[in-house]
Amino acid sequence: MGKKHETPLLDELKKGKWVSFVREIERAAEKSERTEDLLGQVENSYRDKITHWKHGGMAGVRGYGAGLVGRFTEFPEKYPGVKECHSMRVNQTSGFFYNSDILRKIADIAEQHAGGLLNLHGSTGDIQILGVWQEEAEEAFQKCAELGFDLGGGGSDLRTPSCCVGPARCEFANYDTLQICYDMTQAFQDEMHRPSFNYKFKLKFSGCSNDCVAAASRSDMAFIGTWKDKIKINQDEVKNYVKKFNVQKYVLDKCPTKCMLFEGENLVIDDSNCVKCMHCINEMPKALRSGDEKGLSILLGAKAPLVTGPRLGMMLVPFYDVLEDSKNDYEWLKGLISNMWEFWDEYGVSRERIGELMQRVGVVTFLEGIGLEPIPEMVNHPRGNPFIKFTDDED
Amino acid sequence: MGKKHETPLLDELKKGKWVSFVREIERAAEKSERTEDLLGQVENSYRDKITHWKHGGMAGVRGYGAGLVGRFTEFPEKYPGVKECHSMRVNQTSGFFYNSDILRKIADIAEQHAGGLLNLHGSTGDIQILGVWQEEAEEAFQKCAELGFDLGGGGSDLRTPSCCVGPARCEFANYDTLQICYDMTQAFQDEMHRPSFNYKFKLKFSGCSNDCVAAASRSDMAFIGTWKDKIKINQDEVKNYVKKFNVQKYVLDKCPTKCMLFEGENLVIDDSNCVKCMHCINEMPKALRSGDEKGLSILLGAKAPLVTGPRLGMMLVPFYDVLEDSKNDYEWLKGLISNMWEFWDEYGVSRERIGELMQRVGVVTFLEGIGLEPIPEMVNHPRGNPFIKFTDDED
Amino acid sequence: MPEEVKKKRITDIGPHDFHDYLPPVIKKNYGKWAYHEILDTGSMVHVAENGDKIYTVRMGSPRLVSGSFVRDLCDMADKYCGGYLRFTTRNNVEFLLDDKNNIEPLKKDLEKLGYNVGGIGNVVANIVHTQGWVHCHTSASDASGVVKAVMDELYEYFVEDKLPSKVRIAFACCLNMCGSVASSDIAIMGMHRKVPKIDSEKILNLCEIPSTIAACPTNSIRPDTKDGKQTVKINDETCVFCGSCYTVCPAMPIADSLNDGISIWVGGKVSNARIKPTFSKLVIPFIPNDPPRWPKVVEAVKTIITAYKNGAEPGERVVEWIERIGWTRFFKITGFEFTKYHVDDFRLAETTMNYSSQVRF
Amino acid sequence: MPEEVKKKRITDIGPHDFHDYLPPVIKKNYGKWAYHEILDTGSMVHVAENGDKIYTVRMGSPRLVSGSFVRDLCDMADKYCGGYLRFTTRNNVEFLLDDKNNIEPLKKDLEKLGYNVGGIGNVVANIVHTQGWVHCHTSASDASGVVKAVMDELYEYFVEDKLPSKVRIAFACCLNMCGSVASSDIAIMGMHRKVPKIDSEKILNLCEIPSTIAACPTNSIRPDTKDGKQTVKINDETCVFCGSCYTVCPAMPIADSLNDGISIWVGGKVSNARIKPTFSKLVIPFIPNDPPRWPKVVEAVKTIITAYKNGAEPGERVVEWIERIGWTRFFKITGFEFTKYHVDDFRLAETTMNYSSQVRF
Ligand code: SRM
Ligand code: SRM
Ligand code: SRM
Ligand code: SRM
Ligand code: SF4
Ligand code: SF4
Ligand code: SF4
Ligand code: SF4
Ligand code: SF4
Ligand code: SF4
Ligand code: SF4
Ligand code: SF4
Repeated sequence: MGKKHETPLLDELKKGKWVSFVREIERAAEKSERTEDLLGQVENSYRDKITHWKHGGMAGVRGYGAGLVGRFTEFPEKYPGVKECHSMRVNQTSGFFYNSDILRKIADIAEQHAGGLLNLHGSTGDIQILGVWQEEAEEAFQKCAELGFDLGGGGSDLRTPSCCVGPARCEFANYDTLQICYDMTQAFQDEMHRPSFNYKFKLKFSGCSNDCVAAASRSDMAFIGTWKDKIKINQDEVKNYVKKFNVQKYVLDKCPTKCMLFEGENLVIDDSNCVKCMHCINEMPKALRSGDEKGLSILLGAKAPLVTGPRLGMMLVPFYDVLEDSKNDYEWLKGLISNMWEFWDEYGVSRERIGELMQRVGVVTFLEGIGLEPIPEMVNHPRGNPFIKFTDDED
Repeated sequence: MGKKHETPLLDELKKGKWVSFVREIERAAEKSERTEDLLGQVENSYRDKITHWKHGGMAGVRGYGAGLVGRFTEFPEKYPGVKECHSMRVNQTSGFFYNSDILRKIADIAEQHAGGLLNLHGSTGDIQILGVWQEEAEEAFQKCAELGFDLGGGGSDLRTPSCCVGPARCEFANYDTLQICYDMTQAFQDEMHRPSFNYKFKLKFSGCSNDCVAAASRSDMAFIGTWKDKIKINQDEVKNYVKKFNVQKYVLDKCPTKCMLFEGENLVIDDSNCVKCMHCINEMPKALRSGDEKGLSILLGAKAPLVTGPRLGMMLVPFYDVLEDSKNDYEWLKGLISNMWEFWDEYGVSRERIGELMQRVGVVTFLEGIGLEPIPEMVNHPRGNPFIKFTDDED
Repeated sequence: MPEEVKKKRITDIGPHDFHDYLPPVIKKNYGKWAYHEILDTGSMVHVAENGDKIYTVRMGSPRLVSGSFVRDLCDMADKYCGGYLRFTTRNNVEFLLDDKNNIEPLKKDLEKLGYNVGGIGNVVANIVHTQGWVHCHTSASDASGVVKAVMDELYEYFVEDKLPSKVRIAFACCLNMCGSVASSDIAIMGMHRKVPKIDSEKILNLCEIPSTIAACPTNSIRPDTKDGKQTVKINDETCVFCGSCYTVCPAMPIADSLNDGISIWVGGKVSNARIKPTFSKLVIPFIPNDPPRWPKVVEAVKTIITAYKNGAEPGERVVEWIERIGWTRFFKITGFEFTKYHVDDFRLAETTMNYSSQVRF
Repeated sequence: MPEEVKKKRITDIGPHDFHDYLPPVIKKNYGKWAYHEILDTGSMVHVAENGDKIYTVRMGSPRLVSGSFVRDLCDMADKYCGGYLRFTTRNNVEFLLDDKNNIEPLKKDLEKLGYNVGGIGNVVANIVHTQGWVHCHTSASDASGVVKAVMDELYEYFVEDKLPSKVRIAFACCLNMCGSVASSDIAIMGMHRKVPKIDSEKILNLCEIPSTIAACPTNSIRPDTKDGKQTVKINDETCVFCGSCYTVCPAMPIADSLNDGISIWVGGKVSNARIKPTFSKLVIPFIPNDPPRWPKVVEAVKTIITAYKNGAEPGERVVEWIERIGWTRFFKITGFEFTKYHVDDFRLAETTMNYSSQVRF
């Protein structure tokens, strides 16, 4: 079977040991003819060292303002198969768990109604089906929906929430990341499908401060599991680790607050000074476990650089008892989120992420706006400059 | 001898173990009558909880724009002795060394031509003689001058340079702080006495990074002694210290780069990773000494909070071989200083300290302006945001 | 009636409930895992409080995959683990086995099919990345191609555990940073270097001028008129080529064949283990695009990995190593040049300077 | 001729050459000191490479001193050390002895005269301070009085070595911070809390309006006219009472008997030993002026010193202790209230937040 387009440059990327995306595009093209033109267009970019996609153009399904990213080639004549080449964002399962049955069905849809290509997964977390044409978008969507999969977020809306593997397969999880991710996604379907925010808003859930879903570096609201009480110590297992490696050097000396010490052979932790960094637990999972009073911290405002510079998540709520709140259908959390969205709606400007708003109006004003008190956990240190705005309530 | 003014509040401050400034004002008043009114005015402030000095008013000596700080009372009728109450700033000796002979003569001047009160020393370093009247300023000045003491800086000029005790009485000194402080003061007499800068400019000299004259927290240009080569180790003395205290815990573990270790009983330092913080030398002065290749670092831009916030000194020149340069009458250093003053003169605005100018125009522009290259020593870390201003010379 | 119900459009149902796809042993021990052990770079075991075990076999993925790829996975999963599998947050595939004896056969089968087993432990993890020339209009470089070239070179570090700690590499084809590279051990990022062109013919149709102006981080855009029509102008002196204006306004294209390329960043970290999360820092401001295999980018990444491997102590992430030896030495060791571009000049620039006399010589 | 020469005005001669005042043993061993030993809080010895020794006896000073005080020092210096003495950078007096046997007699004589011997080692050093109501028009509080009250209370810490490390306290009577309090272990600072009054009658005479406007860190000052005359107005909502406008414009007085007072700051550091220099941080935003002895200020400082003494490890400066235990605990231990004022809202505020999940419970 002859190739539609010669791709000498891309062919170079079939060499080497790492599995090749070029090979994948080719395999997709075997099933979905239009993707031959994708190969051609990408080869063209490789030659010209420039993208050949046009900016903008609409794509979508009825009643939804999100879920499809429109994409059109600059060269519709040359590459008619990608005249339209939209991506459909299909909301993944919590923790990315699947079975072969469902995955094959999704592959079917990708091959039958799109370019046979997928991103598993998009950077936000969605299953992305690439190469969708507008005319078949609705059908592809409904086929996904029949499998129980709705579309994900896009545009100025709540983006598809995502979480780490958590309690499903990780002993470190301090709360049920998968469940709350699912529950919140369900609770905010309207906010996901019908963009009406100033800009995007992302939620991610990590079961502990290892933050395996990188929540605090890329979601407006990051949920990081933690505990309030003492680390549980199995002294026998500590002794086993001591036989295996230099626990003093690699664990105790690296504790950020140096709150651990050996009393004889026994490990002692000053838990009041532990910052729940996970390091000791990571190094000695058999010997140490987080406490019983589990919950999560909420960090606010992480985002990419544009416009005012990159941000990491800032400590907003040191301890949220998610288990308790889930019994009331997350009343407290939903209240907090809706306070934030209202404040953002009222005071934010277009294309201003919530972290940027907080920065612009000032943390204290923001806290007042959403109904939280300033507490020392929020700061690295109190102010170092003397420009204090005393208010009259102080007299 | 009855008191001119009752001072029940100030009298409270004669109680207690710490030597009392109220007693000092009283003793001054015994010699210089006018100072009785100072007591009265200060008591008045203690009653009213507010200062009673007027803002501004001129005082000075012929041909000098600096050296006297004018001060007038709000209540000249009530306190005629402090109708005028100027401070004369007399340039201290390097390292604040005196003998009884000269100090008595300075006390004479203070008693005969002022309020008999002194600050030993002002925060910048000057001997301050308080309570001078304009009419006697010239005579007081010339009497100081006859003793070999000129006036110090004030206003928008080079302020009186100052230094730590350095090689005179400290084993840690890496260069001659007293000599260069003296030499620079002499070199810039005109810049000190005749204000023509945008704002004040301060020079301070510390012999090592302990920074005992707090140069890097309060002088536009801070000179901090350092060395380039290896710390000298006396292993016998190390062993003596090991007998006295936990050297591992209190020295090695506190080294900021953890670049020291014991090989057997011998202390080994990875000097390439030593940041010359002085900690280990401070703790074991008998065992450790800085290297032979001595010099100093220059830090730029420290200042008080107004207007754009407080600043600490920023690393500008990691190593300056002051001994070598002093042989050429400090040609290099004077060049650097004059480049800075020219740049400041051209691009700075009134009441803008040089650190604020650097911040406003950007460090790279500032460095180009004064003829230095950007180097990694200047930064805590390279930029973390992607907003790079590529220039055409890059093509 | 049933006819109608069947035809009813399904909306707002959210994602499929994950419970349906949990393997039985996970369902049973959900939230009751006691500890894990890494067996090798391709497999690990999690042990439940009751002694139950789940074995994970991890396999690399290019993320941009065909339906056939998916079917390969499914076949393997059916053969070895009751059809259960998951993807990781870094786009790897994880097969979830309850029988230890299936680990080696599965690995062999995967390798036979040309897949890469590895990625667990002190390895270079799969490179998180973005669309590039395959799908995005903003890209300053391709994504998948660069990632492929780099991973070919670093292959040994995916399959063997021989680094001091985890190394997370991420790629983003423009400053929007969809690959969330901002906090990676090594970040590779597409860079534009030319001021956007302004298509004054189309701008009024395609763009909202006030929001275009607001999009600029350096306030470089001003309203203008050309031939009597409203348009904008850009201050060349202050534009930092970020492409933010283009993102909101298609009439301001910024991509440029000759001037686009790649920058390299180092020392970011997401986890809170030991030290706090931190951004990656610039180390190479620009490498011209050199498809298909970007040799200089590959070389730069390799240089960093090698220096890190030789210099870091066990357990030190890249940033911990660099902070211990200092940035001056990092530049010395790697041979990368420190330039004016490395000195921050954006909004919070002054907080990045060295306010101390602490330096290494 | 000789008559004329004698009368010639002396200018631009700089300070007296310090060499003239160095004791002989210092002259001889200048730059050749080998090490020092602290003998007690009042004395130390420096030993030269050749074995020569210089003994230092340190004595506290209120800094604002009379001629008689100076003569007392001179008498002591004549009696015990050939007339040689110096002052320290923190305004203490140091007698420079070559005979060890003179140490104790000198100390006794000083104490007999009512002076305080101490200040060396792990002590509260002399408080660096400023003019206050004794000389400055800007002051929000007195300086010497507060310092006296605090030092009376902390006296034991000046004469006995019983702290984990040095504690440097500084006082400034306004935000100009002449006492360079910005980086002190404990900083005490006068604060205004009312918007300056504008004397529109005098402003044109006394002030330059543009530079007055430029002086404001928060851009709160705008040009205005009143009764046809040029003046300024202040935005009450944004003014932070810094007094910068008053410094350049006498027609904008800010001092206020009822509303001025004192703030307390903690954890600054100047030396580069171990950790880098750092600013002091706010702990008590405001304590009303309460002369003559400012009991609440004294109590606050004492509370900090006591908490530090009990909590810090040997060798830890205040900031090192607080960073080890965390600010949350610092507030808990001292009982000081954390308020909205503690959260930075100035120019670089956002860099002071906690961007991590690391917290203590
Ligand atoms: C598809 C995806 C990249 C991928 O290859 O996976 C993607 C693709 C695009 N992103 Fe993104 N972003 C994707 C995840 C991210 C992430 C990562 C994340 O969500 O965890 C980020 C960084 C985190 C953040 O939100 O700050 C991200 C930050 C951006 C930004 C910068 C936002 C900012 O506030 O700075 C833009 C620009 C914009 O929104 O205008 C952007 C815009 C875009 C656009 C829509 C291009 C544009 O200029 O309008 C891209 C469409 C490309 C295409 O044609 O396929 N994308 N984008 C990811 C979404 C897939 C999914 O739903 O799973
Ligand atoms: C006398 C002295 C305080 C003392 O009690 O020792 C002093 C007194 C004044 N300072 Fe100061 N400063 C004195 C050392 C300092 C220092 C410390 C230093 O030099 O090491 C600083 C902080 C370091 C710095 O320069 O940033 C300092 C930062 C200021 C500032 C703020 C400058 C800034 O850039 O933020 C001002 C305001 C101004 O210049 O307009 C100021 C202004 C003033 C004025 C002139 C008041 C004014 O608003 O114009 C004060 C006169 C008081 C008086 O009537 O006696 N003074 N001033 C110190 C000079 C004595 C001497 O020559 O030895
Ligand atoms: C599978 C996955 C979660 C998921 O939901 O998919 C996962 C799983 C585990 N992580 Fe993770 N991490 C996963 C992404 C991450 C990320 C996010 C990322 O890379 O984008 C991070 C933050 C990275 C960072 O800090 O920049 C992350 C930081 C950690 C850490 C902290 C390491 C450190 O010292 O900084 C640990 C602890 C450790 O390894 O000792 C950890 C530990 C673990 C453990 C050992 C937890 C456990 O007991 O099961 C798991 C196996 C580790 C391994 O791969 O060596 N995981 N882990 C993700 C696998 C990604 C991959 O395919 O490579
Ligand atoms: C006399 C004096 C220099 C002068 O020219 O006058 C001086 C003299 C010495 N200093 Fe200092 N320092 C002097 C002000 C300072 C200052 C400046 C200040 O306080 O304003 C600092 C910076 C303070 C800060 O970091 O905030 C200072 C930070 C140090 C340090 C670093 C301590 C640390 O661990 O952070 C040392 C090292 C040590 O003590 O081990 C030191 C060590 C020393 C030694 C041991 C040096 C030596 O070998 O001679 C001297 C006796 C120490 C003592 O008093 O215990 N000196 N020293 C100053 C005495 C001030 C006073 O009367 O109390
Ligand atoms: S974030 Fe914590 S709980 Fe979640 S997978 Fe990673 S280590 Fe496990
Ligand atoms: S979790 Fe982190 S802070 Fe807490 S004891 Fe362990 S290493 Fe220390
Ligand atoms: S700064 Fe260094 S050299 Fe100067 S007195 Fe202090 S310790 Fe000695
Ligand atoms: S001077 Fe400081 S950095 Fe250098 S070895 Fe000593 S303690 Fe370490
Ligand atoms: S990083 Fe930029 S170029 Fe790449 S997919 Fe995202 S928006 Fe497009
Ligand atoms: S590329 Fe960026 S900096 Fe340049 S004009 Fe556009 S938005 Fe502004
Ligand atoms: S700190 Fe303020 S009030 Fe005190 S002397 Fe300096 S300028 Fe005057
Ligand atoms: S007191 Fe300070 S903030 Fe208020 S108007 Fe004056 S300069 Fe501005």
